[in-house]
Amino acid sequence: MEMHKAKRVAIIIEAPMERRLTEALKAADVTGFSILPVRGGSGRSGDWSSEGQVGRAGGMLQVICIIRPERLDAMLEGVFAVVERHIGVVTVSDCEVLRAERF
Amino acid sequence: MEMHKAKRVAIIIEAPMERRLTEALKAADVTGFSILPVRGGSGRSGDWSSEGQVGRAGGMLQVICIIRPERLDAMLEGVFAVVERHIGVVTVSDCEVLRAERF
Amino acid sequence: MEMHKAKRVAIIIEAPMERRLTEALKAADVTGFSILPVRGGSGRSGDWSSEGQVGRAGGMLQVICIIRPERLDAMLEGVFAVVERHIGVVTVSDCEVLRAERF
Amino acid sequence: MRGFIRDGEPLKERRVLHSSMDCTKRSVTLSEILDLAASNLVSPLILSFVLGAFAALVRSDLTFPEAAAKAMSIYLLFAIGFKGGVSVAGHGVDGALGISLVAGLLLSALLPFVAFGLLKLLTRLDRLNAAAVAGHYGSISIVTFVAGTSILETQGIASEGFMVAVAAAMEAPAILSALWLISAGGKGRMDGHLWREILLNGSIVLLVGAFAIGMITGEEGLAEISSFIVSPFKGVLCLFLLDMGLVAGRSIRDSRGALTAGVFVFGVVMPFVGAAIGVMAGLLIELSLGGVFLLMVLSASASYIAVPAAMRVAVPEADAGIYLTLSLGVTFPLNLAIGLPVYLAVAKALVGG
Amino acid sequence: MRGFIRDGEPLKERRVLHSSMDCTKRSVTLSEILDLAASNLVSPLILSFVLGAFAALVRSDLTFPEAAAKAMSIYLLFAIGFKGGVSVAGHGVDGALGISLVAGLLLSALLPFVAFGLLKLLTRLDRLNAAAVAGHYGSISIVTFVAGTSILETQGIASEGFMVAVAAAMEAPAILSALWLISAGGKGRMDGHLWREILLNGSIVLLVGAFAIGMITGEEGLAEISSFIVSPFKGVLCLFLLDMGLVAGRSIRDSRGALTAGVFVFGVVMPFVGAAIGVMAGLLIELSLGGVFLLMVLSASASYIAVPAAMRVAVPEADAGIYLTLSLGVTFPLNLAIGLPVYLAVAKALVGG
Amino acid sequence: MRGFIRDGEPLKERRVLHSSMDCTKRSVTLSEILDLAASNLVSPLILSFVLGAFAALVRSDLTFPEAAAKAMSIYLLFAIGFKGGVSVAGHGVDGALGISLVAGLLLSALLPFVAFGLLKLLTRLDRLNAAAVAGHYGSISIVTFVAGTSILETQGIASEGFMVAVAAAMEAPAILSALWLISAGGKGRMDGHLWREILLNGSIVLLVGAFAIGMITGEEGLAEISSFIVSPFKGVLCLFLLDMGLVAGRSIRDSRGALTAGVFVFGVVMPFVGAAIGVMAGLLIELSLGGVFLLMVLSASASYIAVPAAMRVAVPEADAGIYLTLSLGVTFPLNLAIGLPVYLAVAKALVGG
Ligand SMILES: Nc1ncnc2c1ncn2[C@@H]1O[C@H](COP(=O)(O)O)[C@@H](O)[C@H]1O
Ligand SMILES: Nc1ncnc2c1ncn2[C@@H]1O[C@H](COP(=O)(O)O)[C@@H](O)[C@H]1O
Ligand SMILES: Nc1ncnc2c1ncn2[C@@H]1O[C@H](COP(=O)(O)O)[C@@H](O)[C@H]1O
Ligand code: NA
Ligand code: NA
Ligand code: NA
Repeated sequence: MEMHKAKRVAIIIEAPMERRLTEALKAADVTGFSILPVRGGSGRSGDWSSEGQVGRAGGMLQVICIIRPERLDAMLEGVFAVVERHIGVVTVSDCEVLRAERF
Repeated sequence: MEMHKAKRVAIIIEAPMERRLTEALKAADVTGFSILPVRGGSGRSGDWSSEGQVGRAGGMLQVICIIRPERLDAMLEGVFAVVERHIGVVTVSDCEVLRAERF
Repeated sequence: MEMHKAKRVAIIIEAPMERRLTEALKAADVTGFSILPVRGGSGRSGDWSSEGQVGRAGGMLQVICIIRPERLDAMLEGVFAVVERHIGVVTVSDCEVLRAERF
Repeated sequence: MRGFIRDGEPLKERRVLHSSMDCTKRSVTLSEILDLAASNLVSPLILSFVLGAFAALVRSDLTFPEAAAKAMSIYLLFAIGFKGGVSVAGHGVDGALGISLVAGLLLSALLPFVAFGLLKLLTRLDRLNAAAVAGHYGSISIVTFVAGTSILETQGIASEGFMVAVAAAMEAPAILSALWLISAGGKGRMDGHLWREILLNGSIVLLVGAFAIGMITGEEGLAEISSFIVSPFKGVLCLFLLDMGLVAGRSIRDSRGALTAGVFVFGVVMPFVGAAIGVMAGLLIELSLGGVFLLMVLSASASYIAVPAAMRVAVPEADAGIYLTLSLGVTFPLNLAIGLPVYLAVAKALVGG
Repeated sequence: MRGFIRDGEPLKERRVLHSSMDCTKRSVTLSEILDLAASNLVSPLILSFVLGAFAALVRSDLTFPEAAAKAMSIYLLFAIGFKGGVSVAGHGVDGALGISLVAGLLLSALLPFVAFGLLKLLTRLDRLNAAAVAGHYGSISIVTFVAGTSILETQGIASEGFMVAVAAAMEAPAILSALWLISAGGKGRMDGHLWREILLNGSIVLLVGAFAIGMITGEEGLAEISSFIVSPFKGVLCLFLLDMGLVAGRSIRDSRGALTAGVFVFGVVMPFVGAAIGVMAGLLIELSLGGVFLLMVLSASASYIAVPAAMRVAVPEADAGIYLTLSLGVTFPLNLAIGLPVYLAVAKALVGG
Repeated sequence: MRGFIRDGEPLKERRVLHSSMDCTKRSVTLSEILDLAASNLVSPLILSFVLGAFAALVRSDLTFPEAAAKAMSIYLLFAIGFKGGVSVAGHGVDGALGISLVAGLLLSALLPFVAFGLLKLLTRLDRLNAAAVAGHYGSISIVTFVAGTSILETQGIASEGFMVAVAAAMEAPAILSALWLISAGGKGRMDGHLWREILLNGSIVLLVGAFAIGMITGEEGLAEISSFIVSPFKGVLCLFLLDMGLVAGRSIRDSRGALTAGVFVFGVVMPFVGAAIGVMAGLLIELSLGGVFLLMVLSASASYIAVPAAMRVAVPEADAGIYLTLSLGVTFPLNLAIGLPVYLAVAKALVGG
């Protein structure tokens, strides 16, 4: 199975920022991403849980983005502009990807 | 804490393909996997969101599989047969795992 | 974009153990973690799915924790005490993190 | 649907079939249709759909949780199936059920060929995409069907309770036709898995199962749970249509590219073609006015749950943007707002209800 | 349940206790039981369960969203607790409540020992697994209880409203007995955490809380919300049982290995043993016919929510496949379909209702 | 709300305005308020909230799925909006609607300044946090509003149906005021995005949309779906308040640090200040007794959905722990339990209902 080097960027961000982040990703020419629900968590700003919540203010979600290594920097700049003042975590790790022609 | 080298395979795939994929994994003697919901995303085939959806056609999910490095190839072949013609992303990354005797 | 080395710990654990795990994490001075829903899976103890379930006994969830490398061991010890007798998977992988000052 | 009607007047005698389908008994005036359409347009049902579509188009963050949408859909399928079964229990099963099921199966299997021809005429879709779209139009949209029964109920028109079973029967055959249309142009697409998935898909099982429960437990069973499945039914349908509006609006909004003029025209024309074939079938098998109308509705409507899922599995190369947008964003609202009153007017004219 | 009965006839006078439990008043004929069982079997409730189980066994993709299942469960607990409280408010709390709670606590604590003995007799389960299973059978299944009240309601039989509180009281003690059975064979399993989790688990808090609200607000409170918690109740229960059927069917389907013949036999026999002990307790504390029946139901039923969760935490080595499949896949449907009518017939015979 | 009242007595004639607001007509005795408060406290609604809060504080694992909470919220918004629209359809739209909307917009825009002043007086919050909190108190809590209409309904007091539209109008302006208060101390916080998000947020669109549907379809539309949106309404509200209790209790439990004494006192005092300003506005624009009361309720209540979301986006540096706990954990229960009866008593005294 031929694999290709890629970067996996995982962004945990407040739910109200979702649209801003996805637009920033698109503006940075990111070709694809997936959004995963997050059910709760804990951090310096305390504990939270999505259970029973009506509003989105208290919630967070995780955006996963597999990207070619050479495009990482452009992407991170776009992301950073959005998360800069906000709580949340941005991580990057190495991975290999099947069918890199699709990226 | 003693850790053991392992591979973490993450497959984002269309929801209607779920059963085919899990059966392929079992056929490839994969001992364990977990399925995570995906709430939305964007790719070459456009944007999607699971919100308000009744059918599963539009949705995707993520299958996570921690596997011994030596079994990776067999697994990827099984997976590839399923995802080949379908949209989705397959990534592999290195990780270490506690209690490798359980794999 | 300046990045800092970190560890990404992912723990898949039974839902009824959630509170015990999060308290162990806090006791180990872990500053932050996120909890993701898991929708189903398969392992040595069989298949499971959260669909239609009322109780939490059958379900699992995934706790993600980004942590400074030097604090990993302390954390894993706390985690191990909780998961020791229980089913579940604990993996650790390398990653880089933006804004490490927040950890 | 029979079960809806409080005073329980018996079904009109099976009409003598007018094979010439002359409209002498009663001519449909345009103004009648417009009246019906207008009153239809201001019902809470349609307006809820419009509200949802509006919210999606202006990019409001209004959304239904996926779980709530699925729960409503389960409720509607269970209720409509159950009520159909009760209605059949009350009237007994005669040969009409069998004939109607066969008619439904045939319609579902044959309509994709009509649709495919029309697509070749109107659009430049390749064989694969045209066949995938065509499959959707042979199958049915259960919410459109429910909205149709709701109109019948409002107007106090009876219909055969077993039409629910016909609806279930029409879900799957179209998929086979679509796959046949595709593989006639290449490799086979069908495996055992897919067969089972299609025939045992959730909505068929629930609809047929609830129908059976309704038939077994009859009016007595209905009395036990009618304050759950009858009284709040229309209100739940409103919220469900609100959600459908959101999803349809989103699909229109996000896939501008996918919908060429030709494809759009197909989405507008095909429902009427389907309804026309449906009305002929309904008259041929001598359904009541309500039954003819519902068969038109089923023929006119396009699937947006079962068929898309099957197509993703069997024909992943086909563009989901096309068939989902067409079925959910064009044909569904068209049927809801304009199709239903038109079909009813036509059915009235031809059946003489 | 009292609150259900429209005409509000007063509870039958406390019967003189027949400690010999002779059946002279009225003998239970087998045909009566069969009749009751047959009419029970064709109720929408049972048939919904059957539909769900069928769908799971044929691997249909019909599923309820987890959120919908949980929401229905919250609704049922709230409604049943509230109605119980209202019923108690109407009749006043006398010593019977206290005695019944004590009886419930004792039954829950002692039944695991009976179950454990029976398991040792019938199966080859090790101490750990046998104790874990036994814990489930001391505790209760609230849906079985709800189905029981629903049968009483249909038959117009009154029961003590506080039986809901007895149900809540019976949830937890069995867990302690199970842990005691285990640690008698080794290390202690109980920590402060677990205590709190067991006593404050969601269903106990909701059931007891709603019971208290019902008691405080009484008939007046019920009048305000009865079109939510009374009228649609049975319909929601249908859908919930449909979901239970899906989950039970899946558990049966996926864990063929876990269920040996002996274990299966235990799952069939134990409910009747529990019911027998329950009926004795009910007669001893002089409950009404309905009350005796419900105490039988509680004793016969097995937990599938609270106890499994506690066991996962305290006894992770025990095989969840065994106790979940047994409780949900064997005992629950058995009680629903056959147990309930049998228990009612027996209760009628012994109480002379 | 008008639509609630079965016998349909016409709205009291517009009262002559007593600008001196003397209470000669009828004096509010403390005992009356206490009576009302006491009877309010034992309603199923309040007790459900208390149960939820209790469960959260004792760390029970009772929780509502997020999807269920959102579904109930959609139901309540749709129902309350629809009924308001129907009520307006019945009475015609006169100038009063326009004036009331303007009053609502002004109240929402100005109350944050009052709140800000009070915060500076009572607390040591910095400008940013004080402004963020202030924004919440200009906006509204729709559940508090719904609980208010529910009290009116119980007491058979009419109110203007368009108060629902006023509620919608009051959601957003407060956000602008809060942002102005912040940027007056620094950089601008508003972008085009945020504008759209605020004005088109889900609850405004749903409330206004349902209101419009109710207005268009009128009593006829209501009749079609009243067994869904009217009969079970209060019961759903009970469960929703149970969930609110859980969330509020959790927020109190988890953020002990965030709530200083001064901040807490603000959360207790501000609702009454808001209500006082609201009652003046209501009298000034000559609303009916019910209308004045509801305007007080809107002014007194604090947002916990729309404003927090906007603040997270625009003022991420502000501490969500403060404003969420204050709004949801302090002011909401205070209004529910004590505020509503007090406001009604005051409104009665001043309006002379
Ligand atoms: N180290 C971490 N690992 C994983 N998730 C985190 C981490 N830190 C913060 N989070 C998530 O981000 C949220 C906000 O973090 P904070 O800004 O520290 O309060 C938390 O509630 C978690 O859901
Ligand atoms: N690079 C990527 N990173 C993460 N998820 C992706 C990526 N590309 C595609 N996806 C996911 O896969 C779906 C289908 O992708 P595509 O085939 O490109 O339309 C998207 O909607 C995303 O949910
Ligand atoms: N290798 C694995 N990769 C991912 N998830 C796993 C793996 N093994 C187990 N799991 C998850 O943990 C659950 C319990 O595993 P087990 O103890 O093997 O039955 C499974 O149902 C999966 O959800
Ligand atoms: Na069709
Ligand atoms: Na029991
Ligand atoms: Na306010």
